[in-house]
Amino acid sequence: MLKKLFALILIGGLGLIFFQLYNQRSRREGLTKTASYYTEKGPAETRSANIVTSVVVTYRGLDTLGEVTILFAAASIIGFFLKRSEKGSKDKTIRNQSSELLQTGSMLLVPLIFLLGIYVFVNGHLSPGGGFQGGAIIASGTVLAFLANPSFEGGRTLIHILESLSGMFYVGIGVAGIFLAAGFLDNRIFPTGNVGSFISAGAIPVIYSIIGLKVGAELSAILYSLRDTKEQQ
Amino acid sequence: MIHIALAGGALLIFIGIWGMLTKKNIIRIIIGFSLFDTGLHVVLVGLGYLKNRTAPIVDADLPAKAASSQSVDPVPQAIVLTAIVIGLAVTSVLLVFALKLYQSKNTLDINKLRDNTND
Amino acid sequence: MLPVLLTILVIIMLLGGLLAVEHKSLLIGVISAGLVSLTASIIYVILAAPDVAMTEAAIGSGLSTVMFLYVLRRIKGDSNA
Amino acid sequence: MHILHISGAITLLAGSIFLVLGALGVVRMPDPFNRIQAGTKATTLGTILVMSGLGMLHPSWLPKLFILIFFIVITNPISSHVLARVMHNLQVPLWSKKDQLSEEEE
Repeated sequence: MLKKLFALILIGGLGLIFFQLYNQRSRREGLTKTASYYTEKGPAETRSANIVTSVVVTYRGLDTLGEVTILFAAASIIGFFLKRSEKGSKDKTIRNQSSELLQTGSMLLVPLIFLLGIYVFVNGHLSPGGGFQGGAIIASGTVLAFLANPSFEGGRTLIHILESLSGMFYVGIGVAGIFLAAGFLDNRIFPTGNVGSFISAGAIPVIYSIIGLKVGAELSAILYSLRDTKEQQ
Repeated sequence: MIHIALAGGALLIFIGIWGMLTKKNIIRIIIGFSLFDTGLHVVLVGLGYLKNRTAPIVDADLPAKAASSQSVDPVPQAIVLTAIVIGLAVTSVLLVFALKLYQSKNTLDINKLRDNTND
Repeated sequence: MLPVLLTILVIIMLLGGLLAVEHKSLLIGVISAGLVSLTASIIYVILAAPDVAMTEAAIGSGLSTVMFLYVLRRIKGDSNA
Repeated sequence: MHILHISGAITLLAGSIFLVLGALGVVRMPDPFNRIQAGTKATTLGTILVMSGLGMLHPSWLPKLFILIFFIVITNPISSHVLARVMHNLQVPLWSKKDQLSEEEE
């Protein structure tokens, strides 16, 4: 078939290009200049034990702001395209009532999952994890609530409030960095401590918590829209 | 070790491209896109790996003074961290477009979607 | 030991990718794409990137699969090719 | 060397044997219900044994391991119950051709 042959030729060409790039790449023993700056100065300047967190939140904080904006745009597009089904047709969605065991178990597990998400993004400067991971864990807790109870409606207004407020606070803390510290999204507007203790990294836990709430709210909003689409006629 | 990860990521990218180019079902094309995404992330993280070094987190095993000589490159990890979330956003938008297309045309085959003038 | 483990994981990942693209049923394709993300997250742990591994495990194999399944539920019966 | 080391290693080995048997059961069993049985019971016991073995080797990890065991003990039965319920709703054919659950209901 001509189409598959064409695809194979294209993939073969791409493979050749990749192999050439791989052969020509200089074998490096140490870090690049940017990376060695981040790893050398990162713990001293931001007081964050996790260097990836200091890169994401402080040194490249503007990128993260743009990324959160993209997520907001995606959630808005999806909410715009998938209108909610009418209130009258609600009885159609509960045709498969889930079992007692699943409902009771999810009532126990959903708050624990939310707690785990909050733990992950509050400790983002000390251990692996942070806003994105915590937000995703919160959204998976929302998925469990949906699956256990197909007509689950709680938290819809809370999600919208969290979306707006966390975006506003994120930019607000960034602007506060201009006046109180060295620049936009600088974390030294709050007192810093020793590397490794809980209250150490200035504004990083606050910013990462805001990112976590924002990501969790956006992903939950996307899941709400996907669940509430109209059934196919 | 880096060679294995790079080769695996590159092959996964090729599988994704193969799926995007040869399949006709739109959902299948989106699956190919997400495989492409994952392969790209594996290649990026593999490029940042350095032999015999640990994760870039300062703790008992990695004192802050030795961080630049004993940890792997943190920059690709930070990039991939945001790229995964953006990939999820893009995938969900693609899925919603496929769903709306199916609701208006009642098919997912891209060959049958080609002209809509004589409907 | 570690390179052997990495090779096994890469082979599982590639087989999952082939299954995701080539299997007849869309449902199995979606689940295999989730498997690819899961093995990729273990590969990230071996490549000393625990942050990325957590993100991939939560987002790639959890939420992304759930979104695919929600869309597949709306497109019933028309899952050939 | 130490008695804790030896017992921890033995517990780890037993747990991994149970995990392998569970995986073998998932591959070899004839119908989905039997697979759920193998994949849940053997896996729960194997994971708990692995966790306790790790706890003997590293006593400082014990609190986190207890939390993990708690979650596994809660989530594994729920997920297998949901899987079995979905199988029954979809009327997946049984291996033994005799549905004893529906006979009892009649």
